[in-house]
Amino acid sequence: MPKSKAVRREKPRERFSYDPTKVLTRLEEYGKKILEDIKIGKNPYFDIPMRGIGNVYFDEKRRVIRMGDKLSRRYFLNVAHARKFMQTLLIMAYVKRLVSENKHASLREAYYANKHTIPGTKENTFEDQRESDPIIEDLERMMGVLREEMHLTADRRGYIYGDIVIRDGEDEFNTSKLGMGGWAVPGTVEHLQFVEVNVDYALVVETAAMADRLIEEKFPKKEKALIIATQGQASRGVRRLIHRLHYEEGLPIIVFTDGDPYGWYIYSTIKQGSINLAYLSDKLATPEAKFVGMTMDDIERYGLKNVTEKLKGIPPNKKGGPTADYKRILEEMEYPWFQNREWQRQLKMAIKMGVRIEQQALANKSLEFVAKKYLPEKINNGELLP
Amino acid sequence: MPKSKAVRREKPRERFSYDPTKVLTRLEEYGKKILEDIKIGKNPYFDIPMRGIGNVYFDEKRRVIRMGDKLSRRYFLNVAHARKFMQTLLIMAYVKRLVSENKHASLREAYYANKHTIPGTKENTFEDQRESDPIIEDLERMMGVLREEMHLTADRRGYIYGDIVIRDGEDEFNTSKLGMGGWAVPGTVEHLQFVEVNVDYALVVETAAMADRLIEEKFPKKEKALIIATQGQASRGVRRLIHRLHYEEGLPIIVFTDGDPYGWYIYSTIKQGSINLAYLSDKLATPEAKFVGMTMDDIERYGLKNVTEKLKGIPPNKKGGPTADYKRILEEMEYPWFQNREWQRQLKMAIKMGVRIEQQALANKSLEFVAKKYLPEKINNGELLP
Amino acid sequence: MAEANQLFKEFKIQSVSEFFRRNAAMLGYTGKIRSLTTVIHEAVTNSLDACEEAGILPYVRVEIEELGREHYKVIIEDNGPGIPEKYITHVFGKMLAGTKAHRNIQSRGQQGIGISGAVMFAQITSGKATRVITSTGDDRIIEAWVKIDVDRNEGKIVKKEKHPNPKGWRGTRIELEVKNVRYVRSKQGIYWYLKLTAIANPHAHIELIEPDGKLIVFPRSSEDVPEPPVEMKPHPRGVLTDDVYRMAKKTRRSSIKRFLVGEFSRISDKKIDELIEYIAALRLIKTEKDKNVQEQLYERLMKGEVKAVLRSFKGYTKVVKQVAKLMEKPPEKLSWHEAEEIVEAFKYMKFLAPPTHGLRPIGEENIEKGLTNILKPEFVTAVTRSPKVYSGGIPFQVEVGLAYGGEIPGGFELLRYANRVPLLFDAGSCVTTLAARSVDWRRYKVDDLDRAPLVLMINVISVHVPYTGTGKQSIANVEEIQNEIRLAIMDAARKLQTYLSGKHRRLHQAKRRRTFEKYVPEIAKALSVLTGEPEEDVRNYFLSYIEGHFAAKETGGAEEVSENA
Amino acid sequence: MAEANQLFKEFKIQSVSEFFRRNAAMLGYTGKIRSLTTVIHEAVTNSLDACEEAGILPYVRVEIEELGREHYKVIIEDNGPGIPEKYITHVFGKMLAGTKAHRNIQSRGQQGIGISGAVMFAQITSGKATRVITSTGDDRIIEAWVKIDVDRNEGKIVKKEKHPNPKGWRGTRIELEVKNVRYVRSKQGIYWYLKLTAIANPHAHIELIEPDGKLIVFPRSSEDVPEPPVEMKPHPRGVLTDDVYRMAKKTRRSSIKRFLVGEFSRISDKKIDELIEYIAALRLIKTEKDKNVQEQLYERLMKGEVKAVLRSFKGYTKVVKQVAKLMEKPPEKLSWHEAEEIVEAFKYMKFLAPPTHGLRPIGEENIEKGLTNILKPEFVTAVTRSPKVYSGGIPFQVEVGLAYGGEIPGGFELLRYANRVPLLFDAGSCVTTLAARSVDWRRYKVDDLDRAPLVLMINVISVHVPYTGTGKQSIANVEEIQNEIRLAIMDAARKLQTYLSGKHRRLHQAKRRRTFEKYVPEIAKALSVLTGEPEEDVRNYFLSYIEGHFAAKETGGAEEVSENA
Repeated sequence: MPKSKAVRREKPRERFSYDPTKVLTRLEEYGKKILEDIKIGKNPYFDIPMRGIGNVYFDEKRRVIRMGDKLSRRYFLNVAHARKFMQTLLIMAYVKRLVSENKHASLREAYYANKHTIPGTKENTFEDQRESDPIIEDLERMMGVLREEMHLTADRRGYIYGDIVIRDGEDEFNTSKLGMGGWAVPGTVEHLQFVEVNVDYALVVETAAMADRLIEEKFPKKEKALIIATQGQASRGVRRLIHRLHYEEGLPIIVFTDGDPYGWYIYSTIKQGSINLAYLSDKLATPEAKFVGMTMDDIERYGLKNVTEKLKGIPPNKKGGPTADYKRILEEMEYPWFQNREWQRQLKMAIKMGVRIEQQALANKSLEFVAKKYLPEKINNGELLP
Repeated sequence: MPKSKAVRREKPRERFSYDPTKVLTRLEEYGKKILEDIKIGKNPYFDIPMRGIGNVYFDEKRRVIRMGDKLSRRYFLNVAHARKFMQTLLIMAYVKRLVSENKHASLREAYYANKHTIPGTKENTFEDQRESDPIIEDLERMMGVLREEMHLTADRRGYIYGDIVIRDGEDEFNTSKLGMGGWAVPGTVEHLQFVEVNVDYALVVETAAMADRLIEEKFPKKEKALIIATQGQASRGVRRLIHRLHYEEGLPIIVFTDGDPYGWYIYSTIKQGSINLAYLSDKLATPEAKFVGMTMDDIERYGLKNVTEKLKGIPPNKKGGPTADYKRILEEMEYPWFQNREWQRQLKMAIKMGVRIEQQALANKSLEFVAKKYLPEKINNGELLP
Repeated sequence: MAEANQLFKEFKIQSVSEFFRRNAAMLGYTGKIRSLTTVIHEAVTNSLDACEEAGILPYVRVEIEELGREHYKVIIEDNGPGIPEKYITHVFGKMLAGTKAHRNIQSRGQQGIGISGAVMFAQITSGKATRVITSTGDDRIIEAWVKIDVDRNEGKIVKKEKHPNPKGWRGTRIELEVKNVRYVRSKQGIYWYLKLTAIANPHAHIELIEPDGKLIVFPRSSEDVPEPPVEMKPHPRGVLTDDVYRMAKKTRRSSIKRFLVGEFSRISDKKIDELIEYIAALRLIKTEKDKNVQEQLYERLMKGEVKAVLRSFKGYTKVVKQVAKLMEKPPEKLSWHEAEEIVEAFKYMKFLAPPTHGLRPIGEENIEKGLTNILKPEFVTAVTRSPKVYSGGIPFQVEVGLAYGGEIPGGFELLRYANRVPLLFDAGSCVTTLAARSVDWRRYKVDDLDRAPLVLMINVISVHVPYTGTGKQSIANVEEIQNEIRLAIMDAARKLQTYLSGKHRRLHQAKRRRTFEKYVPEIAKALSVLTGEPEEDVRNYFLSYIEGHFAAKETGGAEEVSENA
Repeated sequence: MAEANQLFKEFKIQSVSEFFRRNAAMLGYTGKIRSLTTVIHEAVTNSLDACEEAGILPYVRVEIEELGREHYKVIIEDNGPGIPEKYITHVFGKMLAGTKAHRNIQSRGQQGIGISGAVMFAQITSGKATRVITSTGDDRIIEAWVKIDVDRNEGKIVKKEKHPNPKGWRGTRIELEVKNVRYVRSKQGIYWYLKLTAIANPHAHIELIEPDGKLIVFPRSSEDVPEPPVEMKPHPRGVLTDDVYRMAKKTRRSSIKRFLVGEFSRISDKKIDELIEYIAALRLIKTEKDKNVQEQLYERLMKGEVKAVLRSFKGYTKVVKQVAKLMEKPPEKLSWHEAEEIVEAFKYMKFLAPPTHGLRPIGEENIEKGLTNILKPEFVTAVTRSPKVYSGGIPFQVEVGLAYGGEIPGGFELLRYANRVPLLFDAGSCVTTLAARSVDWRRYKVDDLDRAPLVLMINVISVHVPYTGTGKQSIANVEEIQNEIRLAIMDAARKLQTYLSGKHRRLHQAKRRRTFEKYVPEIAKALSVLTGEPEEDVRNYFLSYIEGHFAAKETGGAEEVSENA
């Protein structure tokens, strides 16, 4: 089958540069400012961009979620702020050490490393990881750097399989030559280099079982595709990897999830970022990603009615509704990037039919069906949703 | 530091042989017996070993959980059995197709592939995956084969890193040459071959963050260890891999989990198998595995009191207790393989101190501490729990 | 400081009527709906009791006229024996006057307050006298307007007329005008009250005309007038010292012995001899100094070893003689202490269960008639248990009726009665509710009680129903009573179960067969894959096996053994 | 068929005492613990009332002796005015006799049943007469054993002795022997009851000797005997037709006008002129055929436009004259209908709020004394609201006391009173409970109400307390009353808040400073890492900044502005 334009590799648009000295310089600048304030008898503070829905907007032009300019000022001399002020400085000092020693730490390690009893009190610097995580998020927003750039790694999840050669430190390997297992994506991908890229596009797959199915059916080889298994919601590492593959290597990104509000949310996050991480859209989101399925149209087109499942919750027109799945779908209908005919139609259909359809339900036709018919047909005909 | 005897590689004890024709033959035998019964007017049935705690025992000699000999008879002509009888045959026929075509399917795919409306009714062959999963377990018990041997793959989770060379189909690769990411363990590991094994032992690590820490600290290279990250409870693939590495390659297995009832349960499952999967002990359990930490003694020895967390639930001597963590610890104290002085002491201490200690809490000392001091010291001195 | 004599200048005596005027709630006049129901209840109860005593098949007609906002005229007419002219003021105008309150008798009504309470309620809300029209069937009909002189607790006839009675009409019609009440068709209102009354009194024809003119008839379904309850002598285990003492003061018997034999049930001359021994033994035990020995003696006495206990004391015959002499005293000379001794001895002695001939259950047949007639169910059954005793000496009896399906809507309904009188309030704490809920209905094929089309009626009959409060709307959770109710319910439920099973058996057999047949195509396909045998053949093997099995069953009839592995 | 005359042969009249003997639960004799509390309550209430009326500082001593299993002797002695010999049988032996029941007066007790109920309860449980020793302070002490002749509702003195009274003792001591009761130190028992009574009556010295001989004293903390409540004339908005009608029959006034002016509060001669116009207007409005017009006229009347309404009818002056004439009739000629007209007109007219001089609150000072004295708290406050009116015409008044800390254990406690009498039962539905729970205590620095060492007392005072049931243990949720209670609680809680804030202010300032200081070492270390500046220096910068800030604050006093970003 001839390939459609949708899946042809494009020219690279950006080149990744990771400069640890930038982070170090910024940390020092903040420290010096605090010190100057206190010396002249001024109450020292940090200005931190506010988090949450109240401080994000959709950049129509670049089509990503962005952070607004609302600031919250965190003072030293304020009973409600003092503890957080101290915690912010503790984490900043810790990050400085990590980056200068070229070490990486998990969020939990960062918590434990900075937790200790404050001398002369029974109070700990951090009582709970729920105290340190938000401080790290604050620093990301405040300094405009990814936590990975501060050498704080997120939980890792996901793996890839396909004919690309990656350099990671001294190692070089082809991710299609690692057996069925594929290559596990680490928490931080900043340091990876793409040595060879012999695929036409990347297919991002929600479930490991479906990714394994495609590998077993030799789909990556036959279709010249890189399989990226997210294993649920895409981790930051995977999203950053997708972003880099798209912008640095020009790979078209095609997303393949379950046909349900959760699957569409996964797509939405890969494409546009999440509200929580709006400040990272520039580095984590890939607005040009496209969606291959599952769609509501697939149900009729491929005769899958038998293997749909009921949506959970109460529909909007019933008493007490909408709840659960129905509520999520209605929320998704409001997303700026779903403001187009195609998506509105899908989402409305889902509510009307009251069902969801899983990727693996395609196995009802036959095991090969997804790899031999469903995906090639839709992708090569460019039957993709925006 | 000189290595203790505990971690020296031993002679291989078994050689793995996977023979698909065995499964096919057994399936046919069952089918024929049913057919004979019905022809002579006898109510046909399956004899299925019963599941659950009532039908397992601890084999003191081989030190694994084993299935007892209680059978439940599933008839065709019994209103309570008929549907399950039909479902059992459906899955058997499906497995026959999978194995003969050398295809693999996930549990969910197996469910979808066999779900359809029974003609002339509104009833589906399977309404829910909760109906098909137990049938597959029944078949494992009945036929004495792993579900992986029936080409039904479990969810995959976990990755490995270390100087061993694996052959998976046509691919051959060294799992220490794949960058920081390591190699993702697939759902089925039956087909893997170990080409070269240049490590002294395998260190099974509960959290990905700790595995990544050890990789970053170059622990596998320095200590000649294979890191196996389970990412929580070990998946069947990982447990089968551990079993094979131990018995086929003679690798000592050392387990490193959080110091809490969940961590000890992970250890327990790797070592002895779980009650649910007692019938698979011979193939999944590794009774010779040892435990390095975290232990309750570590808290005092390494001055970690500050970074312990309270156990959840009500202690046994308080009103309403024991619940939650306390209850689990008391249950674990009853496990046959924990009937030794060392483990009883640890578990009693945990209840008395009322705290838990995480692997990552070691970061409170320094990031390097775990790799440079804690693990080498304990492992090379043979300070391991049985 | 004020002088005592001065303070007591204001000392006055209030009449009963005045007291109840101020405390109408004690009589059930509380809330606008309940007050109206209480008025009707008092009148209807009077009518039914009167008819029963006179052996008349009752015809009761209730009419509610709306005169204004929360202002009604209530008319109750019956075909009862009528009221003799000279008793009219007493019946309607004097509180605490009546024919039953002072007797040990099963009774529907309050104790002589009922209808005069209604008259008073009418009077204090509307200021109107109650109009009474009555005749005993002789040549005159009396028409009288009755008021209560609250200060004197006396009836007062405001106006009286006599009319000829050419057709020999007999009965009573009363008209009360009441204010501050409301007519609502709720479960605590009159419609519901009369419906429940009709169920429990299938021998009565009851009619209701609602304020909007709608006529509702609960027709008679039984032609038998129940026997009126009779007075029962108290049982020795059911009396307090005060009862014995007061009865002794009033009796006309010649001696304490004769008094006890004559005015209590289950006391014979022989029992008196036993009683003498027990009293003597108790007197002697009290002289024992060693507490442990004393305790043992009490225990032995409880076991009935009275003679052995007596013999363990020296000179016991003297004491026995003293007690025997006491029995010959005139009863009015009985002292409180002696009465106490008698009652204490009663506790140690064994008696036959109290007589129960005075209890008047509705009867299984009549309950079934009542339920069928009013509810039109598909299935009905009733259980009247034999009388039992609680608290040692108080007889009671339980009966239940159970109606299922037909015109009964879904949703379990419990109809509670005490002595045939519907209980409309305080259902939550009532022993009937507790008992009904404690039964595991699923065992009787009622899978979801709260949706089943099921009505359960429970009637608790006793001379002394143990109510939980002064409102007399809820029966206390006495263990013996709860047990009886449960047994009765379970008995009735078992009959329901049998009915439900029979109904579904045929349906069930066909469904069973279909259960097996529908899986055959699936099985055939799978077995064909597994064995290579043609699908069609496999299918036929299975179908003929099923055919053979069910054919054998039709003729053999037994359940297949093989299924129970 | 039985003849009516025959049936009525058994017709008898029951006495009030007989009625209550059978229905003792109506009087609070229900349950073994509660029955004993009721006995004490009746006696203590009598003592306190009598002392109050006589202006005596009460000394009340309660003694409980255990005579056997569930068998007690109860002794209540006071230093009250004593009871004149001739009233003894009435006070203790006749039910519904008393000095207050028939008057419109705030009263602690039941309506003349109280103490004779206790006597009867003793009699029917133990058979014993009640021993009364009393003297009015003259030269004789009367000792009398009183029983109730239940059949006649009369007191009977079984035995009487007269003793000389050389020391001029004055007071009353009564001894009752009761059975089937139990003494327990629970919240529904006597100890608790007397403790609550002592709190609400700081002018009384109350002692209790428990069965084990333990003496508990609740000493007097105020030397002022409260003024006895006085009778209040009823307010026009608080009466029913029946009240007006019956009062008119009894009055000695010469005309209806004089009767209304003389026997109701807030009715002046001028008000009668107004009343005449309203009655006339109402008569005329009733003649209007058009329902809509009629409705409008009623509305206008409600707005007070009586003259305009009258003028809208032709020949209205004739009607006014008729009504005016009616006012001149002798009151005994007042018909029910006319009484209805008067009461209806009352509803449209405006009156001053009812007089409240008859209400006798405990008073803020005395509540504080009572709480301090009995509970030994760290902080106490009280609020007595001014009297208000509910249901249009019934005056009531609310007061609350609040005690905090000190010897009060953790756990919120609500003490409920009606007319100073503790309410021990049915707390859940009581308006006081609802009001107390509806307050947002956290707003007053009481963060966890259920653990706070807090006692709240609420006393609701009224001639007519709206109880929820015949048990009189719970006050109905009347909106006006709930609002008053809430306002009172909030007022008291505000004072508590001020106290709690003051207490902590100094502590707070030091704690604040420490909050900042404790973080300085951590901050210094981190900033040193970030900037390279020596840790010691950084620490000093911060410490001197804090020093300067708090110094400025001490002198300046204002809150730092900079903190509120």
